[in-house]
Amino acid sequence: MTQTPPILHVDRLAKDYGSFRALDDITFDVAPGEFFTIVGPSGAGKTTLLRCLTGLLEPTSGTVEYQGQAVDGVPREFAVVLQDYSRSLLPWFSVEKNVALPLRAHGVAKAEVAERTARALADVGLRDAARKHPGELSGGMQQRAAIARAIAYQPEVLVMDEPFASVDAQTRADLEDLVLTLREEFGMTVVFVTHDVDESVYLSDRVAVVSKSPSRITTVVDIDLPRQRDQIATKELPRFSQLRSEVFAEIRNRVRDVDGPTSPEYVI
Amino acid sequence: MTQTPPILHVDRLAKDYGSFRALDDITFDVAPGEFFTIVGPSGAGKTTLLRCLTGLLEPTSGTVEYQGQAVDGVPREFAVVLQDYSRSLLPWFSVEKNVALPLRAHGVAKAEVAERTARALADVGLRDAARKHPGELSGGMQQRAAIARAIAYQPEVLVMDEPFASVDAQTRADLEDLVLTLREEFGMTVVFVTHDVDESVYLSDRVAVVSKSPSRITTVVDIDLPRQRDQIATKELPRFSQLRSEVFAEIRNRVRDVDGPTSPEYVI
Amino acid sequence: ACGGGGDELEAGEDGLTPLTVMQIPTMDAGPLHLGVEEGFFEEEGLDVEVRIAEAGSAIVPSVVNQESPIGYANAVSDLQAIDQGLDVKFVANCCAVGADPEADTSRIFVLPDSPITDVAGLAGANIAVNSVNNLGDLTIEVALENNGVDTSAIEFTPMNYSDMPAALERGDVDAIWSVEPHRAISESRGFTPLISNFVESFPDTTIGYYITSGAFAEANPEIVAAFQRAMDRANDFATENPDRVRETIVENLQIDPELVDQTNLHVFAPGLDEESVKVIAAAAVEHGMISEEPDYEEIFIRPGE
Amino acid sequence: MNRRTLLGLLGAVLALAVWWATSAGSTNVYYPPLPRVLDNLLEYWLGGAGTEHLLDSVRNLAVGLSIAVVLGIGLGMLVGQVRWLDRAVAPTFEFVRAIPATALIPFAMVLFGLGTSMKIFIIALGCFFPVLLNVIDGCRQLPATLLDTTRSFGITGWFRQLHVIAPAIYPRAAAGIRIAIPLALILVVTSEMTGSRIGIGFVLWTAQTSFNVVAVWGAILLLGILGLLLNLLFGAVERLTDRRYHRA
Amino acid sequence: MSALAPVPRESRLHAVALPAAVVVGLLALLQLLSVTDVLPRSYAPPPTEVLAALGRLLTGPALWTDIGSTLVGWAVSLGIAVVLGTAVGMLLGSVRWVQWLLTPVIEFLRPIPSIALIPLVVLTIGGARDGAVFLAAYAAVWQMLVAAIYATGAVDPVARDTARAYNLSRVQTIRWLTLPAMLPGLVTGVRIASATALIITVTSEILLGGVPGLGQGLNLARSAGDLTRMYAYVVVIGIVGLAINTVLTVLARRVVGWQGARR
Ligand SMILES: Nc1ncnc2c1ncn2[C@@H]1O[C@H](COP(=O)(O)OP(=O)(O)OP(=O)(O)O)[C@@H](O)[C@H]1O
Ligand SMILES: Nc1ncnc2c1ncn2[C@@H]1O[C@H](COP(=O)(O)OP(=O)(O)OP(=O)(O)O)[C@@H](O)[C@H]1O
Ligand SMILES: [Mg+2]
Ligand SMILES: [Mg+2]
Repeated sequence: MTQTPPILHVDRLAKDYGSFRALDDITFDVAPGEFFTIVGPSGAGKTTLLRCLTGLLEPTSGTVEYQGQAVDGVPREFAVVLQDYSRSLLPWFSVEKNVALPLRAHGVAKAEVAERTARALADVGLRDAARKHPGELSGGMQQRAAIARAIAYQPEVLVMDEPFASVDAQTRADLEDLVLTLREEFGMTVVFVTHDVDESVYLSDRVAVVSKSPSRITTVVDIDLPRQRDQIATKELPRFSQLRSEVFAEIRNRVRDVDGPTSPEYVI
Repeated sequence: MTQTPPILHVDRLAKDYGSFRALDDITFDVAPGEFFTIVGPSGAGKTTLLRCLTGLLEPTSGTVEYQGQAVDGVPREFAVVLQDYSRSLLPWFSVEKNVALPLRAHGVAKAEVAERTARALADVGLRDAARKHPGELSGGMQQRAAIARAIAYQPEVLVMDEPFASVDAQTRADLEDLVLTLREEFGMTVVFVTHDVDESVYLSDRVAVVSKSPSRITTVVDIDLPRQRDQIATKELPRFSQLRSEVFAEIRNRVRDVDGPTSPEYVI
Repeated sequence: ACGGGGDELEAGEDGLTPLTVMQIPTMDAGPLHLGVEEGFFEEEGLDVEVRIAEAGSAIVPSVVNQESPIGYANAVSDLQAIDQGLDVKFVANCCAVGADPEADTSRIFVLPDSPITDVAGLAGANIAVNSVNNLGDLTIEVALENNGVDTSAIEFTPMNYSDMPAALERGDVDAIWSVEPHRAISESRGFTPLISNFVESFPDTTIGYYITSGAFAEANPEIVAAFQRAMDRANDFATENPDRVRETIVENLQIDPELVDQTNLHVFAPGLDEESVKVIAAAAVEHGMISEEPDYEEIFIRPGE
Repeated sequence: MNRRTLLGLLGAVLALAVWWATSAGSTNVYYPPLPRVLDNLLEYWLGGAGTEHLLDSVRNLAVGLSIAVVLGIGLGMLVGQVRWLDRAVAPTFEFVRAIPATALIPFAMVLFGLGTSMKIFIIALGCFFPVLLNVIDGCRQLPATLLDTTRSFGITGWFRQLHVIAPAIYPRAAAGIRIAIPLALILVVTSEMTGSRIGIGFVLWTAQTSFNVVAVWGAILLLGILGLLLNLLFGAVERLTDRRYHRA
Repeated sequence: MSALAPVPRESRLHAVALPAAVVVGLLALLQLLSVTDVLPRSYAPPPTEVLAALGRLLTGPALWTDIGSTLVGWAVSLGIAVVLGTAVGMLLGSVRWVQWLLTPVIEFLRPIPSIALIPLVVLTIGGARDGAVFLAAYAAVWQMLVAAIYATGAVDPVARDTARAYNLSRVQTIRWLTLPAMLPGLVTGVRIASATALIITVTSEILLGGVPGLGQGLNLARSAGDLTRMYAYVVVIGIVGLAINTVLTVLARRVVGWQGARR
């Protein structure tokens, strides 16, 4: 797909929880600067995949390489937004401190920490909530705080697990564009999980569809839309609708394929 | 709006967190059997409103009445799906037990508990995960477990706070229809919070739009679509698009109104 | 400092050698306090600090490790320590028993309405003592045997002296062993005295001694000698001034003055009474409290040697 | 045998080896060679006159500890959830808690007389507080979302106590019991310090006052072993209840 | 939403009057039992007499030096126990093989009564304050240790993942994540260990030689056969414990304020 060596290389990854196989034989590459999205039904194994990818979880078999090096422990250049955002914030620190924490941990100068923290908080619309504690935030605000922490970190690789699930449509659109802008600015690679097919097409360079567990990548859809995206213009492109339907069909297909039409997951 | 006396009556409700005013002068009624949805920007006060409505939180001023009685403590006929679903499941019980718990607490006969639990779990597509513990579920599965618990309870009033935030599009559609079906079957009243405008229009009889905090109800949109909804047919109706735009415009309006065009919340 | 070598004590700036002496909080301590107050120790070049410990079991190790180079323990405790191989030597007399039962500092009491009305009744009784396998049961058994009572069925229950009257009144024990000032307290409660077990077991015998560790004595012979000389003066002074003994006890042990007035005092004799040690050791062997009599050549720091 | 047991055994063997080696040639009367202590343990406590003392102590311990655990969990759940009650009794509890058992014994003797009930009282009282405090704090720190959930489904009364509160405080109660177990042994010994002619404590104190150091070490060894056994026992119980609560 | 559970507002009256009423009630009961001789009056002196003796003590200087010296002993031994117990507890709680290796040894040492160690301690450490501090720290450290081990289990796994995701160093993880999460458990541990440290400090003052403090005062009263004064000392000890706990509670509320209201 890309000529340059991949920044991430996932090779025949499998993960068992006890006797339960969550991931089965996952192989893909991510190119530097790419926006790579994973979609799939609930409980498929997307979170598991991200956790293996980032070194948070040890795979049962297979390997993950970051810039040619086997991943073992989260590489320093990664920032991760976990799905369970509300528990990923430390309740005893203010929002501001939560965002500043990774920067302080890595010895970034005080002034720069303050500046990057303030900017990230403003970016996600939490400027006024900087002094609040996580327990005093709404669900969506907590989620945005977790996002602010990741973008303030200015990672090489940004890994996000359903990061916009709890925010309203307008904020979501704004945050989508924010991530795209930051990617341009810092040349970040983004690995993203979402349930929103529109979102996946709008944001990505490629969308991987995973099947129900034991999860495999069934298709990777190339999003051949112009790189410069716009919430209105891009979504009005006929190609957008085509790709959207393609991904959607793929998800439905995989579900039907694997479980047949009477899968309890989808018959109510 | 409705001739019958309201099942829920909210009168000049206000809520302060310390010196911070989250809700300001909220007044509305919900008719028996109605599907009432609240939408609004992240951090507006929707969760706060639901918590006051259900008696989980004491309002600073104003009253909530359920069937003419002041609400003080959650009425027994309510079931609530909290936004922070992952922490609302008891980690020491299996999914099954979590779902069965409220029923057992109210002395429902064993056989019936088993039957209702099994049905609710099947309804949300968790039949195979019944024996798992919450920590072994994916985010979306946890959310569905919390939903299953509420529907197995067969409440008079079902209160749900962004209940489908973490599930994929297909599951979401299925769960939407599930809630509509159950409402018909049991004559439930539903109070619902969502960020998805399409969802709010598709599901509701009325949609209330709340402004940023201090939160007020700015408009209540009557959804005059035929009562029988269908994921494809209903959404293809021109009236659906109209209503959708109306709600969306209302949300945008309120945001602009209150904060002006340079609100940090929406300028990136 | 586990008793291997002796640390030499150095005099302080005032020319006095600081010396810690451990005592238990009983009336036995009178002469020692008087010696400090009257300056007998100072005149011998010693700056004595008296420290209070609950029992001999804490004092002996502190003597052995020379934290408190000199300490008090009753003869039975001293002999038991020596019997177990601890490096303990007798230094000076503390207190002795006289020959007049009425003046004894120790007594066995029963309730006035007790079925036990005489010494013979104590056979098979349950008697409270402050600790078992020690001076109390030894003197009681010897005293009773001297009175022709079979002691084999007697049971001894250990408890604090201050808890004994309550235990007696509640009937938890049949008799209690009280030493001053608890003897006076028991008397004032109207309990019936049966026997003065010190006088009737070991009359005219020294029962309490100051001890030191052999290692300390070897390293500091002058200090031990100085202590002996001062202690002799203190014992003499105490014998001549019983009122001063009572005063110093009231002050240092915070005992009610009226109560102290009703107490009997020990006999305070100067010197180091070796014969008494032998008498008690023989009885202790007989009653199974030590395995054998010690080597008497080894256990005394004889004054003037 | 799993790794855990193996490592534990290794640790125990290492510790014993160190004890053995350092005491082997010891001429210090207060630190007798381990074989002599082991002899005392085997001959006196396990096979000889000490067994009677051992059994008496163990019985008191079992009764006292059980009372403490039951009362501690029960009252702790009550006080932890009823705020005014906590307000009312907390100072009194804190007052009593600070008083050493040695200083309480005279009062306990007046209340109960000499003998078993006094000893059990001392043991139960001392062990009661760690359990109580842990349970109270556990109740305080229940996650808010969890409480909201139970409230929103109207889960109340016994059911709530049994199925929600109890499992939630369970780890804290277990921590309290773990603290109480060795405390119980200590209090057994303390309670036999005075007014008793039977029990491990009685033997220990008598040995101590007559400088029978080998017997003192023998009693210490015995107490340590009892502590280990009780701990293993509780570990098994914990795993069992854990399975009940967290797996069932 | 992880909002804090609402703290019911309480009047000051509630906070003071209620416990006071309980105390007064208990005292009245004791007085009644003692005066009617249900509890033998001469061995369980009525509260009024004990309070009178307490009054006499309060006016003298001796009691205050005793309190001061006991508090010093308590503070030093608690400090040692808390630091040591927390450090080792965290190590054991986070490195499983160390825990497995040491558990039997620790469980063996824990039930050994520190008072049974007195002769050994006197011999090796000395009988004065050093020995008392050692004994009290010995007794308290185990409680801190157990509390710390259990508290390490209180760290939310998602938060732990976050720390790993951002590559926080071990020290940073401990400072920012582990310790704060452990705090509620540690605070309980401190409160339990504090009482133990006080109890053993007083007990050592009774049993060891030459350690001035409330224990020695109590012991002198007991040896003098003055039960009323002895109970006055018991009351002082209880009040000191209560005061310490109140201070700790206020501190704890500060430290774990984010947890919501606590005792
Ligand atoms: N710790 C665990 N122990 C056992 N099973 C687990 C564990 N975590 C996840 N699973 C199982 O693995 C499967 C995949 O879970 P995962 O969280 O990766 O799904 P997901 O694709 O992220 O779903 P969602 O979109 O709902 O978040 C699920 O069936 C889940 O039950
Ligand atoms: N416990 C609390 N203490 C202080 N402030 C709070 C507390 N809970 C919520 N708030 C504030 O109240 C406002 C409304 O919060 P609420 O959770 O009701 O919003 P929401 O509409 O549910 O948002 P979202 O869609 O993001 O969940 C927010 O600004 C939040 O910071
Ligand atoms: Mg997931
Ligand atoms: Mg909300």
